[in-house]
Amino acid sequence: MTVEVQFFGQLIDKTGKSSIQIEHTASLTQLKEILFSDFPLLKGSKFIIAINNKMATEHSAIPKDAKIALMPPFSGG
Amino acid sequence: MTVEVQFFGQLIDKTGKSSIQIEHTASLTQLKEILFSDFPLLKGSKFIIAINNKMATEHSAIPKDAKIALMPPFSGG
Amino acid sequence: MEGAIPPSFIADSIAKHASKTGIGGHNIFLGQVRTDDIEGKKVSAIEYTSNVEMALEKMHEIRESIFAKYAITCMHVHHSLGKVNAGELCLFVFTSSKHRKVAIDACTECVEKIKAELPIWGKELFEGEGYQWKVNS
Amino acid sequence: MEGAIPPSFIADSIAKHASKTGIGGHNIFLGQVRTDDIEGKKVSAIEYTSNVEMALEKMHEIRESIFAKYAITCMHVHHSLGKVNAGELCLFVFTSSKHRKVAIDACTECVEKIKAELPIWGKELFEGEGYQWKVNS
Repeated sequence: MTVEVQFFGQLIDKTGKSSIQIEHTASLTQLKEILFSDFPLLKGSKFIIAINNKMATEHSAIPKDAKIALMPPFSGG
Repeated sequence: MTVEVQFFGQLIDKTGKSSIQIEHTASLTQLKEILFSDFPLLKGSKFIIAINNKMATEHSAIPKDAKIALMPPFSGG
Repeated sequence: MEGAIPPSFIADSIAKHASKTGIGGHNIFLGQVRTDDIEGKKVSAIEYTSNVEMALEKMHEIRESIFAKYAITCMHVHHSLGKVNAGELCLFVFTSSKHRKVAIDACTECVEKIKAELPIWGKELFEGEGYQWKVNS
Repeated sequence: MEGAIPPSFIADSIAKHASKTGIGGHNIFLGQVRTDDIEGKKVSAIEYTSNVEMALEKMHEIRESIFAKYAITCMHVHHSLGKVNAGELCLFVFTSSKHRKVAIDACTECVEKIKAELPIWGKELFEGEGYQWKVNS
């Protein structure tokens, strides 16, 4: 069981990828641990996380087949 | 010795003219007396007065050959 | 300018600023003649007249005061004289600056000053016949 | 929309409002790509990317909140995606209302929300080579 994790903006520079498939975890805290270990440069980066297009908090549960987005501060306009 | 008096906006409706030549007077107070007597409808109208394109006060002196403008509240835009 | 301001004139005005690469934001205000309904009578057009000499002097003063107060790159102002039909544009104020907030504030203040300080009068012509003089709020 | 917003597009957008004779004022904000000078390197273009799905949802939310707060007749928003050269337009926000102040305030608030809330990122491409990620103030 995997979930899709998308990276946006400068986070793509840090990971070298715009999206990955990753083993499903129950919590965002666990997910972040895995991401930080696979992509150490992410650790110092500012970002917010959306699960299925909704902003997530530290304690949000991750549904199976979730689409997760890591987004740095916005800079449109 | 006459001065030119111009009327603008709705004041033209009150006087029926857009400008007149009128005998020179020393003060605006005297000028207004003459205008009110020639054009009684002006009496109830709101307006400001410019002398040679500068806003005038009740006590402004009227130079010879002055061009005087009677202007109702602006409504541009 | 005589009569309504055409949208193509606005596009040309915008396009001219492409070479000014220090600009980060433009703000444009457009006044459009409304079909106001006054006691059952509809406004079909506004006819603008002005004390032209004084209006030009005053507009120059307004320009100076806006440039003195705001760090804008440029400002363009056009007000219609003569007849402008309902739905057509009668006022075009266009400010540009490095930063958006400056452009927006300068434009807004300029519009307020134009309405309050320029010796221009609008005669609201009704459909059919009759008219009334416009009053600015 | 893909790439820069052409001035003619803006003119067409304005012209379409001539039939809406209840409108008294339009306000337009235009974002233009600046040739910023960063440690001797000049920005020649910005390349915009977006989390498109979320951006569309968020834009819908912003629209709803602006319409709920302000008595505007209509609002149009266009943001460029992809490459926009210095001097070209990347953002177009257009509000219309019976009264000028409403149109101006709604437009200003919409621009602020777009900058703060839309998941869009600008990559500032330098002349020659290199880039840096844009940071909104």
